[in-house]
Amino acid sequence: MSMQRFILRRFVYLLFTYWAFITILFIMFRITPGDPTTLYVVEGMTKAERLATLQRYGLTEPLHVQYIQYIGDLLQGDLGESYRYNAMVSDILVVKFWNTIFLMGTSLTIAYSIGIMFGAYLGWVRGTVQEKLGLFIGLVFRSSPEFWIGIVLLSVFVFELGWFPWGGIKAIGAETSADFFSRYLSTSFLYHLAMPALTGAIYYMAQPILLMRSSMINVLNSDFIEIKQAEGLSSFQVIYKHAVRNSILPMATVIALVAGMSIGGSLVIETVFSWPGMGREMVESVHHNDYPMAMGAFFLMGSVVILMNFLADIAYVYLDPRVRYD
Amino acid sequence: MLTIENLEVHYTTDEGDVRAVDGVNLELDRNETIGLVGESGCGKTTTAKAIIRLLATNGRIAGGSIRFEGTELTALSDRDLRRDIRWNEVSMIPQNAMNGFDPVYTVGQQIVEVIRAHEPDTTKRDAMRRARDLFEELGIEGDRIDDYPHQFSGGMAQRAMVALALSLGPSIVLADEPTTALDVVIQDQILQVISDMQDELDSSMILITHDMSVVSETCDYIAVMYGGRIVEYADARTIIQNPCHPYTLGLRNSFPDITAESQELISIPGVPPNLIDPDEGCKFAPRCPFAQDECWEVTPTPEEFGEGHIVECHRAEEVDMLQTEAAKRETWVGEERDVGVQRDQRRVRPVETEQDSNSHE
Amino acid sequence: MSNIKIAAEDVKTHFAVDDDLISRMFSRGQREVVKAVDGVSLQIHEGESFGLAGESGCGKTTLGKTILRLREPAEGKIYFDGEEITDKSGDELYEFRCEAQIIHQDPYTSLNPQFRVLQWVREPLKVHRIGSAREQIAKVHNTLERVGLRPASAYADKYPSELSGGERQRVGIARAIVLDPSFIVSDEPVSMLDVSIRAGIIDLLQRLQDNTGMSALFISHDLSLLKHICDRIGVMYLGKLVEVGPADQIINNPRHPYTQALVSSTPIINPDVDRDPITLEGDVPDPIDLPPGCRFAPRCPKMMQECTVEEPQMYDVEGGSEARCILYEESHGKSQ
Amino acid sequence: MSVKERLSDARGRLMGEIAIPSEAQILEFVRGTLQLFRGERMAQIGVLIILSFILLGLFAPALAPYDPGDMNRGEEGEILRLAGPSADHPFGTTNLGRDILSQVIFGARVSLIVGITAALVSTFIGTNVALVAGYYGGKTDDILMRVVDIAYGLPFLPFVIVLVFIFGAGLINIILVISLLMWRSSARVIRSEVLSQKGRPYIESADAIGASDFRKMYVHILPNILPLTVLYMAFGVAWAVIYEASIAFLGFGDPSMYSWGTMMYEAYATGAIRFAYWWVIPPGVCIMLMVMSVFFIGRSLEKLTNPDLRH
Repeated sequence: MSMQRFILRRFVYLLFTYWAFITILFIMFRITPGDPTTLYVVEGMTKAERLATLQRYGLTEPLHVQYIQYIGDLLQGDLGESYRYNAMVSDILVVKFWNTIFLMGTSLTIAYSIGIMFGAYLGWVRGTVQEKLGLFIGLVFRSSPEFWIGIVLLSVFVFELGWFPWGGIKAIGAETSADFFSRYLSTSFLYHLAMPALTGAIYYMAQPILLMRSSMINVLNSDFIEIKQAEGLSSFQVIYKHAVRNSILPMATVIALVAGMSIGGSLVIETVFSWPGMGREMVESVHHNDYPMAMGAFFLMGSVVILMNFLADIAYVYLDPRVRYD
Repeated sequence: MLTIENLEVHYTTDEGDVRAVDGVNLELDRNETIGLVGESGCGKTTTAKAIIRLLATNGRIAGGSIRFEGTELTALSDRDLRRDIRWNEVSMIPQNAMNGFDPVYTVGQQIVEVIRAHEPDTTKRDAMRRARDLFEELGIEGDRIDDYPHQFSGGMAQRAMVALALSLGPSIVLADEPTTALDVVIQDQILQVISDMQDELDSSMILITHDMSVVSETCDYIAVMYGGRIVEYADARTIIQNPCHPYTLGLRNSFPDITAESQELISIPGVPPNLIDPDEGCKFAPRCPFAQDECWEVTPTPEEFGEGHIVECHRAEEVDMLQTEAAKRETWVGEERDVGVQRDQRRVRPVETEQDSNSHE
Repeated sequence: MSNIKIAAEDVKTHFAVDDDLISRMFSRGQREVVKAVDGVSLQIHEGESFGLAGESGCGKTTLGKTILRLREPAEGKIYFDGEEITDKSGDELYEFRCEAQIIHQDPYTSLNPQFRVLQWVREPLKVHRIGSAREQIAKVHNTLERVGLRPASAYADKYPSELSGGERQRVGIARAIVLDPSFIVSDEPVSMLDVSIRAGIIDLLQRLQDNTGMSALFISHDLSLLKHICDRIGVMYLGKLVEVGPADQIINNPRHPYTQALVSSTPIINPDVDRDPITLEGDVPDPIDLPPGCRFAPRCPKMMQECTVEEPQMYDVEGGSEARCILYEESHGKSQ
Repeated sequence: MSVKERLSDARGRLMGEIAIPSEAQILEFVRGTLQLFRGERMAQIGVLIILSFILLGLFAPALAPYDPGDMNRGEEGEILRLAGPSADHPFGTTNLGRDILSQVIFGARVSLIVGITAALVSTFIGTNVALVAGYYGGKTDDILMRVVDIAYGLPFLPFVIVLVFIFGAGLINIILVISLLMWRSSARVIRSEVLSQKGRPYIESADAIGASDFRKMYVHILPNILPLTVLYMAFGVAWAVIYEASIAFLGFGDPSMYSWGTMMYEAYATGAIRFAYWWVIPPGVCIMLMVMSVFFIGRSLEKLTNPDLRH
């Protein structure tokens, strides 16, 4: 089965999954207990006003008409209008989207680079005290939810030592520069990014440590490692040129999968550090019954997750020459 | 060239120390081939791997000496052993060549890697050319050095592995069941290729296998191993035609010979010995139909019978009686001798690598 | 001649290379198919032990499993005791399952690790609901003793992981014969056992066959082993039978060039007898796109021009054998 | 055969096939598991912690010094707002003067209920989906696996929050929502194990004696994937506890129940975490301890997945 055919197959699955995701989204927000108006219309409006608002947002047509209209909007990237901001959802979300991507991107990069190296080390020193200690640390990190890590870091580094700001993306009052890069490369941004990114890094570091360790142990038991040792290669060469290179293969898939899942997790970190990202926006809009914004944020997050899953399937094929998939 | 004197290798397991090799003596001279024959758990692979100290993490050389060209290998530091002996002087051919290569690098890259690891001043281009020549000599097209291991068939992968093993012109090649996983036609070709290259490079070989017919055709000397010791050692013809130890006789009886007109296969009852702190006495006693009290108490010492024919058995002198009796079926398969009798013996499988379930023991 | 126990008529078993939903949609026309068994006709007589030899990948195991209906044949017919069972299912196949059983190659994975020996050997009786619980247990103990696991009570409640390779294989045989079948397929029954234990299992299988009159199909790559156990041997190459005949005829006087190469490459233990092996060039060709004419032609030392024209038939040769090679076409009539 | 006979025959055949484990087998399984823990120090600690939490949860009303809801007053009758740890309030009080120790004790209940039920439900669904998809393969496998892909496509927490928001924050809803989304990971992993078991010769041997699909799935394959299922159930408990706490921390917890997540939400929302460390640390540490203990048990269960260690 050639590579192209496999990627084509995975692409068809992607479209199918994406279509199903959009439909679920549509159904979820449309068919809710009680009357939709109770969800997002400010209380204290008279019956007539409520009907007018319904009409304005086209919620009185039969469901399937709404559905086609909804799909049409999505294809043009129009996520509808937010009630709270009274502006296009997509305009507000674009900035927040990148805030989340930068936050999770940094924490995952830190988590995986340290995690893989530490996991590889644990796999190599199998059966020693260091391994037991490393495993213990890995398990502790894995069993504490993001907000607990966040709060601990907050109380230590912010309240006690005051090294870092409590939250937010920039110093209060500083104006956000228009162009994209200067916003994200300024020192104040990094200064604010430190704590939330560290929280994410600690939370997401546990998995690569444990996975890399078991993957290393598997590889080290295989025949070719014994041959490489018999060849008189230095243990450095055996570990890094052969053992780690083979153990990285399964990690590629996991990295992409977890990157998708971490988008969901950003909610909690952004809430603890009031980081203006998609996640926090979604929680706020749900609290304030602003359903288009909530749906828009949810749609963006879902798209990132599905895309990442697709990349996960493809990544493995490129890295492992023997896999002509299926 | 290589002398091994009462070598002992132990594996530590939670149930106690497995004495996988329990006092082995062996001599190997230049351009000579010795066959280590025996069944699973008899210590043949461990003995060979102990030479280049390639033991599992829980294995260690507990005693005895291994001298190669005068230098004592067990005393060498890891670094020296790795730099001067491994692959330089002693290389290895594994059973399953496909798994012997790293799947994510091409075969050529892996040969170049080992050449440059031992000869840092050889350029990549020269090393690749040497790999290409080796391939041609072994009957593989030169430009297949850029293929990945999984693109090779069973036979071709084994030829590539022979190329890798001979890439530094070693003095000794350890072949661990090199053809067991192959079909008979390809097996024949591979054995032919190995012996041709051996003569050309003037190197000697230790062939590890359970297949008596392969050994009788390729080896000059044969050492039959059981329970971690060499029970009989002689030149190939003597071991096949005039064996003396009951275990060797039993092995001959259970081995189907394609030329024999009508041959009745007779099996050896019982199960392989338990190597965890074994008590004194001959390890084959529980399965040996000629065992006497002496065999159960005193470990037999190897004695020489005729020129270079060493046997480790208390009743070795009664060789004629042993040979005539062993040929009869009832000696081995009497009613009470059936598998059931051995039930009480605590049976723990030794930890040795040759124990993995997919090898054709 | 005693009647025929089981017969295969031009049986073909194919494996689709990729048959999931999407690739079926995308593959225009004919899907890539591996012809594992490509037209095999074979008869096994009552009480006979028939050997099936050939290199790995020649389809001998697939053929063995197809005639037991463990693999679905794409074409051809299978007869058992004269009755066609090719597309039987449900209850009729239920009876056939009592009559025909299989012994697997790998003692380490052919027993369910979570079942104790008693449960494993008893299961066939439970599935076919034969006898009461007490009778079933008694039958199991009796069968364990018959396969040499004496005393049965010492083995009954052991897990497979507590037994040696040889003992496990005996448990597998016990399970196969507990329903007293009349036909057994053993797929490389001893290739994974120590040499000294092998003879014991072979001896057991022969004794079982003698005192129950079962017919048996032995599948193995080891010709010297088949020579000692089988009455007749069939040699397969790339999904087709190339030579069938009495065991000693096939070994001592092979006719088909491939059989000659196989026999001549088998190492001989006796140092006085030397052999000149016929070496075959190249590797076994890819079973998906087969060359026209005789499949062995590309590797055959006696290849002639006519060989690449069309597939040879099975021709009778002296000594009661048949060979699929046109060398024997003129002197002897076509057999089938 | 008349319909009646055929029915009773099918029923008989079915009944005959399900190997209902006798008491001896169950007893032996429990003994085997306990015996396995003998050597595992990590697992023993894990079991100890979990048992203490279960005791806390079961006897919460008796153990808790105060009713978690009422506002405690000091000597002069003023409400003890944000009082630090003291003799009669070992863990101090909240901004509304409620006793934190009692809230922590009651909090154990929520986490245990959510954790265990969600893990049971999600593993049950996951295992059966895996069995059917893995065993039958072909179209069924494709369809089921696409459903799993879709489940994987939904970002977990946002989806849970939206569902909780729509269907309300009751405990049952939270459990349902968590298990509805957690079965996807166990389904995918167990399915690959089912595929590897299905290829083993012992399944073909079951074929050869005419065993039915049902028997091959539930009598042969299931016991061999059971260790993996148990492992995923253990990890399921851990993940469910974390998810419940996260939902509660984001303010969507069940208002009527005292959950550790809600406690931390209140502490955070009121900005009290700046100085009231005693309000935040007990629930956080409890979550960590419970989840860690389950992971410890899970790690030693991993050894259980190797049948050779059974006896």
